[in-house]
Amino acid sequence: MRTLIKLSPLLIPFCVLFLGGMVLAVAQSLGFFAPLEAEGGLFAAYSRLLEPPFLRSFGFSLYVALVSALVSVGLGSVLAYGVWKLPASLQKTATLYKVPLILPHIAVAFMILVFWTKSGVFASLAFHVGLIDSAGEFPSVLYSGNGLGMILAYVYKETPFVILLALAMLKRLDPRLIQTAVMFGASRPRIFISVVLPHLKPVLHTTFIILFLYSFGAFDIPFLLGESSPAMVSIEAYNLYFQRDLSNRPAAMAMLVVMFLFAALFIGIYARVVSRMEMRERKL
Amino acid sequence: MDCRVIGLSKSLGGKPVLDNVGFSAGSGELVSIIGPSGVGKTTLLMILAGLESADSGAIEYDPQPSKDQPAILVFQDYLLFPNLTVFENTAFGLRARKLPRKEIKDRVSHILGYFHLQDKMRSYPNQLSAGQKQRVAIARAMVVNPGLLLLDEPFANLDRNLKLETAEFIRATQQEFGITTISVTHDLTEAFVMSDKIGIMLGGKLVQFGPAGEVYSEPATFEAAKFLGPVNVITPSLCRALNLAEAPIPDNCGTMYSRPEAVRIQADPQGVGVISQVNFAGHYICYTVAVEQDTLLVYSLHDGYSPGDRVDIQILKYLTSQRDQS
Amino acid sequence: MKHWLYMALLVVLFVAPLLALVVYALAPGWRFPDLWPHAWSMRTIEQVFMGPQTSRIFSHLLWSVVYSLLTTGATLAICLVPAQHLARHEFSGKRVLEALLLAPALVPAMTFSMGVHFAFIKLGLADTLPGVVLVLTVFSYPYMLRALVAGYQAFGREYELCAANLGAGFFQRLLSVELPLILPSAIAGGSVVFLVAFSEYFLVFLIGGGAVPSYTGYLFPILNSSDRALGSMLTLVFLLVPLLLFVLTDVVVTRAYRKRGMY
Amino acid sequence: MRTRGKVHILMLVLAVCWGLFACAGDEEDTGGSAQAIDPLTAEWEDILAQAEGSTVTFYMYGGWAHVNDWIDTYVAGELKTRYNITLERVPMDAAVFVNKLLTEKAAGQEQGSIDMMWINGENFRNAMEAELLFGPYAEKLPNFQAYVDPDSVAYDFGFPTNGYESPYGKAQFVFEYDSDRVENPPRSYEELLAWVEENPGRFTYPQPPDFTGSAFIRQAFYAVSGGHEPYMTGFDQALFDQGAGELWDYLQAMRPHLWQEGSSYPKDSAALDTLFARGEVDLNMSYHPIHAQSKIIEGTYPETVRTLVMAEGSIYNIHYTAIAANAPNPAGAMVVADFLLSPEAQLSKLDPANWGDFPVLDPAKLPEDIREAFAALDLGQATLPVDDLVPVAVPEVPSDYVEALEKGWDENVLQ
Repeated sequence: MRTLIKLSPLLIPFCVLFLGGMVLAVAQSLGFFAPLEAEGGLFAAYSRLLEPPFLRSFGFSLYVALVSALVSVGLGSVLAYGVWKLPASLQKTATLYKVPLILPHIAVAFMILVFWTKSGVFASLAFHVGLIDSAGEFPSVLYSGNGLGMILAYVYKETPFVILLALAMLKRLDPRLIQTAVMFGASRPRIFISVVLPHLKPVLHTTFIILFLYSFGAFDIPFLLGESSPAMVSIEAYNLYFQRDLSNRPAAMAMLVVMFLFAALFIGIYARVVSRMEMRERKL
Repeated sequence: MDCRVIGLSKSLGGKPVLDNVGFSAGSGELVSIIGPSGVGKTTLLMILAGLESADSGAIEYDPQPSKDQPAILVFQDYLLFPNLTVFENTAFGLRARKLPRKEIKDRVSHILGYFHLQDKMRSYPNQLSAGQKQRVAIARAMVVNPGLLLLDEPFANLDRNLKLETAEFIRATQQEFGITTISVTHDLTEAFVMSDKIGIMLGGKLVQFGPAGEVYSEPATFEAAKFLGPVNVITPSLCRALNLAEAPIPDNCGTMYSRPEAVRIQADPQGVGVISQVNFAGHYICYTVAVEQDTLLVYSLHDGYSPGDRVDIQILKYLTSQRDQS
Repeated sequence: MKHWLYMALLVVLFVAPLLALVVYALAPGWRFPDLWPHAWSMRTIEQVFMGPQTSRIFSHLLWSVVYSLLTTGATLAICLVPAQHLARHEFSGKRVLEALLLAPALVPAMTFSMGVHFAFIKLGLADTLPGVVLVLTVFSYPYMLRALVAGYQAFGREYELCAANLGAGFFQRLLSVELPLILPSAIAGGSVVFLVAFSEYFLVFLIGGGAVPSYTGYLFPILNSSDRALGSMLTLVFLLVPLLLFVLTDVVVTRAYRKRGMY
Repeated sequence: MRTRGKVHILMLVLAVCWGLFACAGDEEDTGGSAQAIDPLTAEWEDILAQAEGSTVTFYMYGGWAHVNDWIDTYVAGELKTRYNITLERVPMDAAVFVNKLLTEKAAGQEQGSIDMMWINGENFRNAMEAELLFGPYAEKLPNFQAYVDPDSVAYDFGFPTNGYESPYGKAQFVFEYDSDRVENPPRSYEELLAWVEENPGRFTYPQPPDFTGSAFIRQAFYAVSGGHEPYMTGFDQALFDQGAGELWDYLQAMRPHLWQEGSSYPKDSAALDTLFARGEVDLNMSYHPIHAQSKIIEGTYPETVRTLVMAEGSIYNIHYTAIAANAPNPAGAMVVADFLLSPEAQLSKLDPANWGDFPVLDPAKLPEDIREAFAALDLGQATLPVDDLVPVAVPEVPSDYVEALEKGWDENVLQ
């Protein structure tokens, strides 16, 4: 009871706004509160989601989120280890890596446009190096149907986030462990894999979940860098909700609900798999 | 202030941490409760300070603590507020009492002067040494004129050579201010140096309570004796080997033993003991002596023996205690 | 030497892209295949700082700052007591509850916000500042909660007890002990919350409906248009606010705490 | 006891926060007094008095920086000095704000946040059918009465306007090319297909339902299915299926040779403008004949950019503003709509340096001096002369066709 009272400042907005919002979203996906009479039963909107275009969107969102989260976590942990190894005098300057953290997502998307379009900064560079003779020869990094533009934007925005969290964890790594490994003649990649990574593992798991789910459900970057087909689920839902006529509202909300359910399921499964893996390691 | 603790018991999370603890501290006395870490000593202090309540039992104060004569607890690690200067830390309790500005300033300056901290008034806790922090913590407690001073592990974070100095400092301060003081610690030497009375707490129970010298020389139980220092148990076989026929025969449930410093050895080629190990321990030498199947630990000032030497053994003092029932 | 090379790598990866924006902002005609612009122009500076849009740009910026600060304050207000409780007390179901309470930052924000939009319209909260602040608060409080729980765990319950033992009442305990101790954590959490709120586009667009001006809302169509020079310049202006704010907290608060060894 | 006290304090803090929020929220409502008179029956003087000192929110597409500038500076400035009205421009796509009105209506909100909007035919019809609009008000506007030929603005995408929207500008669809890079641009849809095949990756169009992209496929629809006349009488499914089939064939034939091999399309006309300005595509399109000239003046396009129209015809339309039924300040919105119809505003709008949007006023009704001022305005060398534009002008298709075409494009071309 005391716990409930103490937590109430948080529980009340959480229940009213967050859970309430969820309930309303589900209700709208089932056809309640819709501006037009819903047709075809409660789950009509969901049955629409079984059609190939949505499934492709869903798969595409998964792929973009997975690749960008994996690359960010990998790159971020390596870079964090590098920063950690810097002498104290350079540590302060190294905080420059935080720059993308304060950029909004839409600005990051814009920067990707500036650099990677066929007439962007990298294309100019390639032209001067002699790799290409005209803008058209520059490979289609953006809008080529493989989500590369969005992945680049997420990686640029999210890698510093990984560095930030991994560095905080590395502060608790005893440098003598590294020295011991060096003494026993371990190579640099070996040290990273068998000393640094295991130490970072818990924080990398958390970061991966956060980044994966963010990229999976976010709107800002795909809205600027997204591709026509398949589109990210969030954009599909937005277009259905705002750009098409009203009969599509339940379907749009159903997409969002599916997105949420997937996220919740993912957290649950991921946490369980990780804890099981750790158990096995402990047994070994 | 007099303080009588009667039959105090407390459980935390189903585990008893205090089990029927009772003792008393007379006005102006310094009492130390000693015992290994994690036996509920801190809980005892929290209850005495009124910050936690006991499950059963009572504490009688005379006079009752009040805002003018509170029971003040000096926490382990001193717990100086890191965001406040030494001056503000010391003034904290006075501000809580809403004293006039001028009076606060005078009293804080005076007490900091007494503790030789006046040049640190504007410093923050992280700029002080451990000893200085300790003094600030005690000054912060003393300035509110406590009736009862409670010290939680006052020597825990100090260097070895600072511990004894601090014990003497606490003793002197307590005498000067005449404040009843209860301290809990696991630093034995320091506790004996400064205390009027000592209580030994083992497994949530106060197994012995009495004047400092008495507690050391006449432990109430064998476990208490072992906690206070190494002991040589005098087994029947050892009695026979040493030819101690006239030695007092222990009761059926008692144990006879002796402290290492109460055993004397003397070179004797016919002696029953054989030196098996020699350890240099600074201001004394620690010998391990084998007597048939038993071994004895001996502290000696004489450093002439080597392993293999035969020695004659003389036990100067025996102690006899009940084994703890549990 | 090796270290300097590494520093150079960090700069190239994370800072150089920003420099490209600076070049773009000052050279609207920079285009393929020039590696370096031929001509420089003050056009975007005039447009942003002295042009007809200047007052609009800065009023949008101000609105963004206002709702972001309100959001930061609101998250602090709702998290302070619960964080203390979560840090110091054990109760059954705590782990599940903690996980649930962090959910709004993890699961897609679109779902709950589009659901809540409907209710907000009914309640008259849509298109208002309170509505925007509420939605941003629910979206971003987990960052504050995490920071505060960690903060409370770091210094334990003893300080409060110690202050109580010395005779301090509720307000003295709160103002001279607890708040100063938790402030570094609150600043850490608050910085994240501010950044999240300040750079959010979709939630503000949805709930604010354009009636609550926001800098991201102003920026978005321009980033999407063909005027990359203006987009670059406005992005740089955007960066100024968090930078300024962080420098300010660094100078005023962090320094004070560093002196006390608390940060 | 202690904890109880703390909770109370917190409640208090929360209550104070709420209070602050509520106050801040109240300041938002500027048109709260609009109920005082009914603008639909009131005298114009009363409407002016009512609008005096109020704020009008104007929701419109925000991707054209020069249009934004014109609204924010010229229009907002004039409204301030003439009527003491504060104009708040809110950038938002038409489909989005019409949807917003619908959601508000479904939730029963009586006073929204939108006063006025720049609406297009398709969304106008949706809004009319859902009864989201305020009116009829157009014929109450003094400038409408004085200068507009009512017959010319009776229909918007085949849907009768009935005074629920007031005209604002006139536009015609043109293509843009850089005469330095493209010597022989295609001048008909037939040539366009051949040109695209010869120049792979150098052409694309914005993804419908973007306004410009949607207009492009409508024009192609006319061109490949024998002109606009058959469609003018209203929606006919059989007619549509026949014409649309040819359109999908045409667009499918074009698709592999488009920018990104047709796997992706620019999100909107602003995105296409960017591609064109940066030389990634060689042809651009715009619903504004003077758009190219504006871009040249802005410095985004080279001086050598020219415009052209396709031989099969070029869609023209009239764009309108409308007032939301739940507008907090309909009187103010009427004053703004009236001002947009004033000869001064229309002249300023025509200037390529400002916007370059054609006037909707009837030249016959204009005073001599104003007519001359219009004629004297230099529209720039990138703009086609009116004599080239008028002969190919064709009207917009009824909006039922628009929706069917956009949906069909999704299913037949995009997927």
